[in-house]
Amino acid sequence: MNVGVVVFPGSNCDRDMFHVLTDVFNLNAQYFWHEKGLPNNIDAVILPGGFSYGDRLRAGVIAAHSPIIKDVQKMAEKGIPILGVCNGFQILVESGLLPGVLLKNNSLNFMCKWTNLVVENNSTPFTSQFKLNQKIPIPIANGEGRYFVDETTLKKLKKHNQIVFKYDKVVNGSSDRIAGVCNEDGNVVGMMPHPERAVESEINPIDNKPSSLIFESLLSTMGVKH
Amino acid sequence: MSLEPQEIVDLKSKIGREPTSTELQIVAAEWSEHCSYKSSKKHLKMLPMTGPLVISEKGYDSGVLDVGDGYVITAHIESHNHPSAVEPYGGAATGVGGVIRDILSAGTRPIAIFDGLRFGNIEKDPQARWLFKNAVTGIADYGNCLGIPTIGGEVEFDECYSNYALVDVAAVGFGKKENLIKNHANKGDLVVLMGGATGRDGIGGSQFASDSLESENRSAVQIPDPFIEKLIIEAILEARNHHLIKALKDLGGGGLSCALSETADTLGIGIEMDVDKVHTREPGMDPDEIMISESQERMLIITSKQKLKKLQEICKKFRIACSVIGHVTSGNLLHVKKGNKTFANISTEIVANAPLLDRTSKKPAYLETIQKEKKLRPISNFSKTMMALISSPNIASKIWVYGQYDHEVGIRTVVKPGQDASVLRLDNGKFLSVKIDGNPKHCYINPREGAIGCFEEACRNVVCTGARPIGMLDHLQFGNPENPEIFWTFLESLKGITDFAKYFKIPCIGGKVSLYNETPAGPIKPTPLIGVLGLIDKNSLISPKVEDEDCLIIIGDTKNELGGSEYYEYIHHFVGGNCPIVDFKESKRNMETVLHVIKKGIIKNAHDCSKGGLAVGAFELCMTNQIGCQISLDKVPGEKLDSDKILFSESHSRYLLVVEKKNFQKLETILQKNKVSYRMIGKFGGNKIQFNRGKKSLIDLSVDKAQKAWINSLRELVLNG
Amino acid sequence: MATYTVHVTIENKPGISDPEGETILNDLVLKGSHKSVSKIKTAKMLKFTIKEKDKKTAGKKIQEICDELRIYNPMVSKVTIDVFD
Amino acid sequence: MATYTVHVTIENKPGISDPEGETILNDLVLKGSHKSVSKIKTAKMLKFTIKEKDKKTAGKKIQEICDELRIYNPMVSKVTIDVFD
Ligand SMILES: Nc1ncnc2c1ncn2[C@@H]1O[C@H](COP(=O)(O)OP(=O)(O)O)[C@@H](O)[C@H]1O
Ligand SMILES: [Mg+2]
Repeated sequence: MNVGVVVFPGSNCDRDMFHVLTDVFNLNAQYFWHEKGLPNNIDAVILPGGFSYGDRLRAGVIAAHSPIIKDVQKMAEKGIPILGVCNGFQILVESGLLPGVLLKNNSLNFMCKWTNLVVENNSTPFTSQFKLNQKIPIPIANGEGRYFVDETTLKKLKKHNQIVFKYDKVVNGSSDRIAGVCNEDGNVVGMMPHPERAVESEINPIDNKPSSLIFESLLSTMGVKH
Repeated sequence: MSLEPQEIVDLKSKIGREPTSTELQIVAAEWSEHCSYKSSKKHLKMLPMTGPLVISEKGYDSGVLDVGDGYVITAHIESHNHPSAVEPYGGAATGVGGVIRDILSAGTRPIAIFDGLRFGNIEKDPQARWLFKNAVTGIADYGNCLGIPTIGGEVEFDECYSNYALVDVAAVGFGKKENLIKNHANKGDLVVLMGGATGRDGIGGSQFASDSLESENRSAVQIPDPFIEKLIIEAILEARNHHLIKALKDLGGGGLSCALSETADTLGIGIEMDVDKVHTREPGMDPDEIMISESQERMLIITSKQKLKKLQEICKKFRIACSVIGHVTSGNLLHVKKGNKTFANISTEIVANAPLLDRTSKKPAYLETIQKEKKLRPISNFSKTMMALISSPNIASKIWVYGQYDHEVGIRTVVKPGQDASVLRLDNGKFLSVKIDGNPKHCYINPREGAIGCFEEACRNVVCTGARPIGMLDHLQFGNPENPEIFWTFLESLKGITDFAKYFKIPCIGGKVSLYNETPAGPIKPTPLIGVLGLIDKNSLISPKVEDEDCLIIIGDTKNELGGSEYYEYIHHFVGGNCPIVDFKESKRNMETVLHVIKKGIIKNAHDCSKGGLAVGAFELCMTNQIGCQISLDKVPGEKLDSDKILFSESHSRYLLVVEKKNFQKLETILQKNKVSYRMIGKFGGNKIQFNRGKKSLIDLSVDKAQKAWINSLRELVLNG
Repeated sequence: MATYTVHVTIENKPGISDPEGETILNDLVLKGSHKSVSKIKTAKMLKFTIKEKDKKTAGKKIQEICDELRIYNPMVSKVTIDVFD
Repeated sequence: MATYTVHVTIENKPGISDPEGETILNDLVLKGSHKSVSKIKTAKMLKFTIKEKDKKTAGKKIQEICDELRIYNPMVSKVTIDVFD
C-alpha cells in the first residue's frame, strides 16, 4: 500500500513520519512536494508536522493555498484516509477539510510535553484498532495547538461523532479538551499530538503500543497484514 | 569599525601601499578579535586536538568525530552575547542560526541544539527577567521552526551578568562520512552566495562583539528568519547529495569579507567578485557595506560551471535566492569589483592572518584573599533552607525553559532534557550523550580549578548515562583581555582545561573564544563553558523507576569545598572559600567504575552531585522519581565536617547511584575492587525526604511539597517576579 | 493609478477570549501601579502598499484579498480596513 | 475622569527587515492574482482602555507603561500611540 507524505516548505516532521511508515510499519511511503500533484495510486495521505512557511500569518494558512491541497481535497472526497498531524492538522483546518481553528495555547508559549489522549471515536481509518476511551501516552509540541470551535459547531461535532481524541486533562485550553477531530465521513483526521514520536519504545518512556495502533488501524483499514 | 594604529602600519608594510577604504573595512572585520582570535590564538594551540576518532579537514567550522560504521558526528559551539544583551530575542535566535550553519557547512545534518544561558539576578532585576524570557523565546522560535530538537543546556543567574547576557549555543550534526564536504576549488569555479538578501543589518557586528558593550555601539541588531534557514538546510543537503558543492562556508561574523578571505586562504585560491551581483535587501548599498554586512541566513558555495544549473534549480525549488557573485582565480588575491571598478585587491593570506598579540598577564589581586573562609551564621532550620535552595533560580527545575523547546522532533531523543545529559540514538545503533556545563562562581574563586570542574562535571553527566567521553567543545568567555588580570584568568582556565583533556585523552574538537564581555559594572566572572560528547556502544541506561527498598549509594569524597557553592552564595551571600578541586586520579577511578557498573546493568540509576551538593542531588532523584528517601549523613565518606558542609559541599567526582537491594552485594564487590570511596547512605521509600545525623533529624520534607516548589518556582519568577 | 497604504487590523471577535491581552493586563494590574487601565486587547496589523485607481477600489481590493486568501479566520476574527493616501 | 481607547502599534523600525510581511506578500498574495500589491509590513497592536483626566495624560501614561514593561524593544521596534475618545 502507498502512503503519500506531503512536504511543504518548512515541514519538519516529514522525515520522522517517513521513517515510521517505512522502517516501523513496512509501508511504501513517498514524499510529495507541495507544488506537485498526487497520483491516483495513493492509498492514504499524511500531512506531517512542522512550520510550513514559518507559521507566518497563522499556522497552516499559507500552505492551505498550495496546489497540492486541491488534490488532497479530491482524495478526501473519494474517501481516501487522510491524516494531518500538528501543522498538518492546522493545514487541514485552514483549507476547510476539517472544522474548527487552532489558536495560540493559553500559556502563550510553545509547549513540548508528554500528554495522555483518550480515544473518543474508534471508527475512523486511524482509530479502528482502539477500544473506546483507550488511553494513549503521546507527546505534543506546538505553539498554536488550542483547538477551538463555537458552541453550535461543537454540538455538530458531537452529533456526527467527529471528536476523535481528547486530552485526559486540560493541556492548552482547547474546546472540550479536544486534541483531534475528523470530517463527517470520518476519513479525514487531524490531531495535534505526534504519533510518529511515540511508536518506538526506544524514545517512548511510557508505552509505545497504544500509539502504534494509529498506524495499525490504517493497515487494517487497507487490509494489510502487519 | 576600525583598526588599531599599529595594525594600520602593519597592513601598509605588508601590502606595500595605502589600502583602499574597502580594504580597510575588510581587514578591520577580519582582524577583529572575534574573527582573528588575535589575543588567544597562540595559546589555544596547547589544547589537544587530535585523537583516534577525530577527522580533520581543511576549512571546517565544526569538529568531526568518527562514530563508526561509516558515520560521523559534527559539533560546534558559539555565543551571541553582545547582540543578546541588547535584543535578547533576535540575538539568541540568530545565535542558534549561526551555529547551525557551522554544522551544515561540513555537509552534515544538524540533529541537536544545546543552550547555555546566563543572566543577572532575576529575583530582583526586571531587566534580567526580560532578557531571560526573550532569549528563551528566541531560541525556541528558531530551533523549533528548524525542526532541530533543543535537548539540553543550562541556565544560571549571577549578579556579574547584570545588564548583560551570555547566550551560548552548541549544535551537533550527523551524517555519512562519505558525504562530508571535502573543501576544494579550481580556477574558473564559481562562487555562489545563497540565502537571505544582504542588508544593512548587523553591520559591524564582529567589531561590536569585540568591544565592550556601550550604548553608542548598540546598533548591530539582526532579525532572525528561521524559515529561510530551514530551506537553506534542505537545499544544501540536497545539493550535497547531488555532489554540487566543492566547497562550503557559512557567513557569520565579518560577513562576506571573512567568508571569502578565509575560504581563499585555506584553499590556496584567489577570488574575484562583483558586489553588484550580490542580492541585496535595499538599493544603494555601497561596496564596503556589502562586504561587511552580517545579514543572517547566508551560505557561500563554490561549484563548477557545469553544476551551476542544477544548483540553481534546487535553490528555486526551495524558493531561496542565489547569486553567482564571482569566480575562483589562481593566486591568492581577493579582488572586489563593482562593475569594472576595483575596490579591493588584496592578498587573502594577509587578510586572513591577523598579526597575533602577546598579551601580558598578571594574577588578579583579589585571588590572594578570596579563598579565606568566613564564619557563617548557623542554620536553625535545615528544612527551610532546603526549600529555599530548591526553589532558588539556579537550582529550580529548568522545565519552564526546555518545555518551550521541541526536544522530540527528529525522533532521536532517548534521554530527554531534565536528566543529567541528553542522549540521542544514531543510525548505526549507537547512542550519543551530550552535556554542556559552566560554573562562573567556582571559576571566579579559582579560574583553573573552576574550569577543570566544569569539564569534569560535563563528563560526569555524560558518564551517568553510560557514555564514554569522546570529545570536548570549549567556549572561553572573559572580560577585556587588554586587562592583564583578566588575561591571566583566561590563561589559567585554558591551562586547566588542557591538562584535564590530556590526562583523560578527550580531544578538543572545537571551541570559541568570546572576550570583552563587560557590563556597566565591570567584567563578567570568568565563564568557560565545556561541552562533552560521549558515545554509548550498546543500549543506554534507561532508568527504571526507583522503588521502595532501593538503596542510595554515594561514590567519591565530600570535602570542605563550598567556595562558590549555591549554599554560600544564595543562602549566606558569601562569595569566597575553597573552590572544589578535581583529583584527576580519583576522578578517573570513579568515572571508570560508574561506567562499568552501568554497563553491567547492576544499578538502576546514576546521578551526579553538583550544584547544591549531595542534598540537592538526592532531592532531585527523589523528586524526579516521586519517592521518599531516608539518608544518614554519618556515613558520607570524606572529611569530617559540619552537617551543612556535608549537605551542600560541591566537591567533584561524586555520583549518586540507585541500586536494588538484591544487587548491592555485587555492586559493593566492584566498588571495593576498584578502590573507590563509597558508602550506602540511604534507603528509598515513603513520601518523605529525610536527612539525619546521628539521632538528629535535619531535613524532613514531603516529596510533593518539594517537587511542587522545584518545578514551579522558575516559571513563577519569570511571570510574576 | 495612485499608491495607497491600507491598514488591515485583525482582532478577535467579541466573545472570543484573548489570553495575550489578558496576560499583559494582569501583569500590569498585578504589578499594581497602573490601576487606570481596565482592558487590553491585542490585534495584528498588516500594512499593504497597493496601486489602484482610487481609494475606494484599493479598499475593496484589499477586502477581497482578505476574504479570498483567509488573511483572517472568520470563525474567530474580524478585520477592519483603513485606506490612507 | 474619562475613558479613552489607546492604540499602540508596534512595528520594526524602517530599514529592519520584516520576514513575516515578506512571506505573506511573496507566498500568499503574489502567488494569487493580486499583482497590484507591492509591499506588506506586519505590526502588532495593543488596544488599551484607560481612565485618565484627559487625552494627553492617557497617551503619556500608556507610553510610560510600554517603556516600563518593555512592551517593545526600542532597539528594533518603534511604537505609534493613538488616543481615541
Ligand atoms: N537552557 C536549557 N535548555 C535546555 N535544557 C536545559 C536548559 N537548562 C537546563 N536544561 C536541562 O535541565 C537539566 C538540568 O540541568 P542542570 O541543572 O544544568 O544539570 P546538571 O546540574 O546535571 O549539570 C538537564 O537535563 C539540562 O539539559
Ligand atoms: Mg547532572
